[in-house]
Amino acid sequence: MDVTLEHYLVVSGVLFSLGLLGVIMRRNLLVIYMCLELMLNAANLALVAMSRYNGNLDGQIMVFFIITVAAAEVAVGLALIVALYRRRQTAHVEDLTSLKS
Amino acid sequence: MVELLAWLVLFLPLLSVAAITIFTRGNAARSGAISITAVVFSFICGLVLFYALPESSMGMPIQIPWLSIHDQGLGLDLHVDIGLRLDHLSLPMILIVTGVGSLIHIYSWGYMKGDPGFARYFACLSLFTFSMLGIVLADNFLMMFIFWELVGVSSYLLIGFWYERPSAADACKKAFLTNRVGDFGFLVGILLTWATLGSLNFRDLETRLNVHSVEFSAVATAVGLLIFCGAMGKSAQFPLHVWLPDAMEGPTPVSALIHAATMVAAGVYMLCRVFFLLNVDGSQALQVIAWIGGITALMAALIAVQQNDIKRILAYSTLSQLGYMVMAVGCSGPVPAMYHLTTHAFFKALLFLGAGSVIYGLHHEQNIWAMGGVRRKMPITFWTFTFGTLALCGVPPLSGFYSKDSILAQAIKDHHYGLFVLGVVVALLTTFYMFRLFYVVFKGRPRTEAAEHAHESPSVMLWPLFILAIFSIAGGLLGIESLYARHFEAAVAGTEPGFWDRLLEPFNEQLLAASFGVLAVVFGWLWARSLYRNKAVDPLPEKLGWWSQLLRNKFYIDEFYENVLIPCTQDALARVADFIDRWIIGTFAVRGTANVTDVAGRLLRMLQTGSLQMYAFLLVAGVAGVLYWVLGK
Amino acid sequence: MLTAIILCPLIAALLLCLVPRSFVVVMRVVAIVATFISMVLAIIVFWRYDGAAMGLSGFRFEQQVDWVKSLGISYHVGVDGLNVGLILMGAVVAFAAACCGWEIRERDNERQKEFCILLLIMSGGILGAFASLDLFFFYFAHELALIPTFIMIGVWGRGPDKNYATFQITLYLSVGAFISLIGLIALYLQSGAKTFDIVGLIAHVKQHPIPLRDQNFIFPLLLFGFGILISLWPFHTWAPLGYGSAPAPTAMLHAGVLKKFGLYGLIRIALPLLPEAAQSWTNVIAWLCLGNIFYCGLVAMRQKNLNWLIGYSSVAHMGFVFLGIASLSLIGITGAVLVMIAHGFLAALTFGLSGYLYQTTGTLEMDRMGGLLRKLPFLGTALIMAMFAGCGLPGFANFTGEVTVFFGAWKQFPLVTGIAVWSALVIGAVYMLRAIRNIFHGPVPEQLMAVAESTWPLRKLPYLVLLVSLLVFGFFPRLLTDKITPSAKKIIEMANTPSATPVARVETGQVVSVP
Amino acid sequence: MNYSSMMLEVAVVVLGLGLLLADLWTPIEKKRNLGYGAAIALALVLIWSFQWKPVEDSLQSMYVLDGLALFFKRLFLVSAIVVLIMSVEFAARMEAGISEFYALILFALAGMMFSASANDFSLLFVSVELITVTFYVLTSFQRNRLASLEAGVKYLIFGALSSAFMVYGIALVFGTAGKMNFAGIAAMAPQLAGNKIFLLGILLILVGLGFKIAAFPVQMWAPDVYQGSPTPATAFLAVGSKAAGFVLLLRVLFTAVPEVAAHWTTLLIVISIITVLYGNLCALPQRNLKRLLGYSSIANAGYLLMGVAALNDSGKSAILYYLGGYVFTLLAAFTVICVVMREVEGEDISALAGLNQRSPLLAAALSMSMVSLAGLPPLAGFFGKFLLLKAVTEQGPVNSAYYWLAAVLVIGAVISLYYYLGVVRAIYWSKNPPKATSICVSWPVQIALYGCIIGMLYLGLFPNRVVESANRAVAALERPGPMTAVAHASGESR
Repeated sequence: MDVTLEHYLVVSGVLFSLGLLGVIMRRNLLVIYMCLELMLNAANLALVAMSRYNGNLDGQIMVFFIITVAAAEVAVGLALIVALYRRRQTAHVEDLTSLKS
Repeated sequence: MVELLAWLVLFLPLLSVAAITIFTRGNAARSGAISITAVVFSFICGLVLFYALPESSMGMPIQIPWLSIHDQGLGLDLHVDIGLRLDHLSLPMILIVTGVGSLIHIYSWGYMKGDPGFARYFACLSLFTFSMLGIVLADNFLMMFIFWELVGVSSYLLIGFWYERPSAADACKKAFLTNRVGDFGFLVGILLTWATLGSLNFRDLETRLNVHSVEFSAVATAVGLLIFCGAMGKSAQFPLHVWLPDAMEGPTPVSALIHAATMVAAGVYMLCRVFFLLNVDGSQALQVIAWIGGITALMAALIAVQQNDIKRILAYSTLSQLGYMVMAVGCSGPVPAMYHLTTHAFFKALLFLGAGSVIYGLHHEQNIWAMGGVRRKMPITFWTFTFGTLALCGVPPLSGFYSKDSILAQAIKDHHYGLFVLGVVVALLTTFYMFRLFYVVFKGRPRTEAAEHAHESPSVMLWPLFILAIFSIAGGLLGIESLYARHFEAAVAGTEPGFWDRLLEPFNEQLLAASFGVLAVVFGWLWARSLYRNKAVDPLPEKLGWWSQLLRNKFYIDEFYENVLIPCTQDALARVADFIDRWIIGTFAVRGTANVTDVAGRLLRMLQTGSLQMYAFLLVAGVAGVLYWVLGK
Repeated sequence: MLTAIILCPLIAALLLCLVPRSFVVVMRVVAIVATFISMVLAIIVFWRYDGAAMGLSGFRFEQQVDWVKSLGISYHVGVDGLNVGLILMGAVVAFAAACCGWEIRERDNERQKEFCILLLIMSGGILGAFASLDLFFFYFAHELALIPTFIMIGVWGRGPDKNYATFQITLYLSVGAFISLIGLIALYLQSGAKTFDIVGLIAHVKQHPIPLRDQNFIFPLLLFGFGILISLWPFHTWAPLGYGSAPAPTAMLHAGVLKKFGLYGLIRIALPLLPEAAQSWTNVIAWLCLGNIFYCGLVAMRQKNLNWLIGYSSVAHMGFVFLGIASLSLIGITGAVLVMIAHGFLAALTFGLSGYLYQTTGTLEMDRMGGLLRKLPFLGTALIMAMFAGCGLPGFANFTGEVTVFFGAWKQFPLVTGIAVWSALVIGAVYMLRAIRNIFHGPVPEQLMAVAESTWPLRKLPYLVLLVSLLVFGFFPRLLTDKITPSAKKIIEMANTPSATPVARVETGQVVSVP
Repeated sequence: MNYSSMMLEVAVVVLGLGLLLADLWTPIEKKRNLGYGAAIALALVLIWSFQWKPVEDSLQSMYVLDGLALFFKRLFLVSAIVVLIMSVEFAARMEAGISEFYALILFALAGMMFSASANDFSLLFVSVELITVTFYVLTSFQRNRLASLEAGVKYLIFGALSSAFMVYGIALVFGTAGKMNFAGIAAMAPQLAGNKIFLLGILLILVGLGFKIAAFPVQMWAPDVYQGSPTPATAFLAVGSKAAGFVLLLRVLFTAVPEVAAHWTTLLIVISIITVLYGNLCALPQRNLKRLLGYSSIANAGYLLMGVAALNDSGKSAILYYLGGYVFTLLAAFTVICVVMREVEGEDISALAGLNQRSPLLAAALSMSMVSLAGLPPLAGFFGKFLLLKAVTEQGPVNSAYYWLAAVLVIGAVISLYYYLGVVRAIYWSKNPPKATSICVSWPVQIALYGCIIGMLYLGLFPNRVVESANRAVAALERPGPMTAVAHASGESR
């Protein structure tokens, strides 16, 4: 069986949706954050596949950008979540509701 | 020169108002002097005009344009002058206003002595004179309306002169408002006339009426009745008569001047002034006018029979006489109307001033049953009052006889036989209630302390009585009627009638009317004499029963207005409007909108729970919605 | 000249910003002097109006400076017969209001500074709005004057409903202002003239009339936008409430002058630029105006508080102007402008006097007063005169205006005019006389035995100025009408032009049936 | 690519790095003054930016320096200067690392300046991420305050989520168009207009940008984050980040996919209507000042979107002008909040009571900014709203939905009057002002406030030059050879 562009795209779409679902459903900040990374990687997969399909490298350059940015984001994000955990001793989102209405 | 004099006649009183308000408010004597001087000079100017004005310059325009807009779109011209019209109608009227006015000004000097509002009183009196002269001299409708209103307000100020008395305060309000109701009709009538004929000037209207007679005849009845509304208010005709008796709350000289001699005559004067508009083919207005006048005359005379306040009796008598005049106009007789207006001004002013003198002498006692025997205490007042009474009753050869007779004759001439009978009945009633007054007040013996110690008034008050008495006696023999006739009936040929001719004219001309008039007087007098001679209480209520009650309460018309008509119409509307405004617009619409907005805000804010996942969910839902909307189709 | 009239109060306001707040007297004097200079200049403009050179566009004392070129906005002022009287009226009322600012002094000495500054800004804005010949500045200046109104009512207002009144008047008037702004912008856009200049717009529209569809869209925007500002029924509830709560000078300036902005806008802008729409709306306006004249008159009859009564009566008076506008006749429009000017003086006078009365007696509830004419002779006389002016007594300018409106409107709307006459003569008299009866006539109640008038002659000055103005224009209406009529004629000619020429129709691509 | 045209950004980045270096040698107590140094340096950069002219030849490159870019760069520089001054004022409330705070502001600034020039989806992504990631740190900088941490986390999750949407959108667009460059996509767009994958990609990108400007449906985070973040960060978020979002939105919609934008009229109109109403209605009962401004920022995003929805040049130039006024207005407001709330914990409006006695300058600045936000003359906000209203009404004859848009603008403005004037009321006529201790305002803050006030007044009273330059800047967006028009316009200046 040939692996065509569609397959890649479906996989990436599924990954994206899974990530999105995770963001909405999961209660733990870290898991939510991992789901977000999953969404980014879904995009990466799509980009790489498209890049190959289109025959130009722009997409792959973009992937490098994304990976770099994601790394930075993870660094900052994790630090933030850790700081929050230190203060609250919890990483559950439902505890984060002091700012409202 | 003529123009200057005419302007002086009009504006001297206004100058005195200005002078008093600006400079001499605090100084009673000076204010009074200014006012009296102004009106006397005005009288003198009027006299000069009356005698010196050549026939050729009668009715020439003396005008200052006041407002002038030419509207091509409407094809109408709104042109209003402050213009004076000097003719045989206005000149005698000026003399009445300023002449009687002068006397009353002088009388007031004595009557109002010591009142804290002396300066204000004279300012208002001058304002009134100015406004009244304005009506008389006006050469167009709008100017007449302007002064009409000013007369209303000066009357308001004078009736409410003792404004701290609730009754006076209410009376002046009532007077003004009732007048305003009439003015409403008047103004609408003016608008209608203007829109139909395209002018406001009386002379122009007269000429245009000949050209546009067809257009006008379509609206003639409406115009006539609307304009008559104005007269109805000012001349206190039924059903707008209710203010006049209440207006007696003002000082008595005011009652004499305004509510007897001049202002209330303004309505009649106005009807005569615009008689050409009423007397057109196809107009039913005159019929209505005649009957309203007749009804007023009868009703007022009936009410007067059972009144006990000296001024109120005179007030109802005024109403009744005004009814006469209006009836005369309605019987196409402006000349008799004006004639009666003139003589009535003399004897009614005389009667009021006499009554004022009595009131003054009895320390402001007005109930006739608390008087009695005043004749001996106040002889001069008594004699002048007597002549006034005789004149009013129409005893030949006093002035009242001639004028009243000319009205009765006119009714016959115009084939208003019903009105003629009515007029005779009224004449009988007039004699009856006047002699009732006469016997109760002057004859018999004093019934109270005040009457016991009554004293004659000072001479400044008596001189006006003398002069007015002379005119009341001789008014019928001065040729007043032919004077007015010159205005209405173009060029009366023939020579001036001699003295004897005049004396006997009524019997020569319309024997029926004259003899019925005289008979009415005789029977009225006998009736009154038999009932009231030397009586201490009124015998009539027993005889009449509930009729007396009805008459005493003026047919309950005031009560009907106050408790039924006004609350059910305008006040009810006001209540509804207020309700709508307060609750439907103010609360429901305005506050409601505000509250809905506020609640929407509070509801929306509930979305902001602070929960991250809630937000994320809403985000995804929103995005999904947008995607579906844009791409799903 | 006009610029000087407008800038005088504004510069004074700037100056006052620099004065330390303890110099209370300086503030007052600066405010009074600045408005006085404005007034004198306005009188000079009014006096020299006929002699002044007329610009190409038919305006005098014209001045124009570009502001935002790309949008065609410029600072353009000038007077013709329509606004010369209004500017005079505005300047006189501003002066009177500044004089009445004393009222505030006794209540709140601390914030005298802010009050004076706001009052001056308001005066400048008002005069600017009436002098302006540029749509944008016209609106801008009006808004500039409106904001101080809100603040003044909010800070120095009185009565229990103060807060609600502030917010209602603010929101209500802002809605009106914004709606009319949309209308003005739409006018600018649809005319295709690429200019906000009124003169330019008119010249352009004469050649290329605005398509009927757009007219029918813009006119209601202007009518109701301005209508809210003028308290057109049923958008009037803010007026009595706001005026009932406003401090006297604010109520004087707003009810007297600022409110006329919308009317002026209708006459100056809506009628000539949107003639066909105006013609088709006249019936609606005529019937709506009864809402003001008749309905609000009736409501006024039921009021117990003097300020509310005056507020409703001032709403009612606006109806006469609407009636004049609805008539689309020269006489009617002239009358409308006359009423605007007259009512400006009158509203200022009555609100000024009621403020004075409130200050003296501490109440405006009419049930609790009585017989005050004896105690307060000047105030009483002035207020009674004002009330008579309010119910259309000849001799005061209001009568002339109202009667002219009646003459103008009678032919088109006899029934409406008839009801209006009834309201003016009878209903107006009922509530005005009732007020006089309750306040000044009858016996004096116990608690008011001690009241007395200020003997300081300056206290009387503002009222005298206003009374004299009313009387002068009442006695000599031609001072105004001779100026108004030629200018109104131009407006009427444009408003009554038969539908646009077919050429223009083709250009705009609109197919319209001629009404 | 011509790197010399990037010198402004380079200067800002170098400045940031230099600041971090300088921090090493600065004694702790003086560290906060580094902010002044940075502000002065930025002021120099700002002055320098006026020497720059729009560059022509960069249309195909990922980085353009047209009039629009310059306009926004200056806007960002101005706001960064004021934010820096604000941060110095705020320094005492941070635990440590104030220099890093400054440096992060500078880096965020660099990101915004890049975004102003982005002409390519990769640069768009990178600059947006530069802004977002630095803001993660900025919003949560007060690590001792739970609110700040919570704001940081919320911003983090939402930022990452919207980044993911955006990236995925970019992937789809790239996949269908085969290009990253805006001009390139514009060339392809006509045949892609019906391609749903492409449209989906564009929509997802717009979602990502919508997050930056806090527009419906990605507006929920704004009030929470505004409330919790340190005030200077909030200010920068409200001004800089939003403006960056708008410049990118303008470029994507009008340079990359103008045809698509023209099809989405109704979508844009509906979104701006909902955004305006949501922001204004939610703000009505709000008592927390910063949260109020958060809602107000949503509402303002809605107004600005109206300019986008108008799809005409006057709409775009209205956006530019409005943002110009908005920058001064909001900076003034946040500076005042920053100074006033120094003493009070919590930002309740009642804390403003009697402010006019404590500091007339602060009171005047805050009320003027509220008045300007409410859109009343003579301040900048009025003319901005006027231009927007004009732009929207202009389209009325084309599509009557625009009249509804105009109506909503009016309704929103009226509703907003209520709460903005509520703030003014609290300042001037509170029932019982608590204490009358005067507030000491340092002179740099005074300068900043006067600057903002002058800015508001200048824009309100003499809008001519800004309107002209906005018109010229907008002219660069759509034309095939946009640079020529700008190059001819001599003397590009603010």
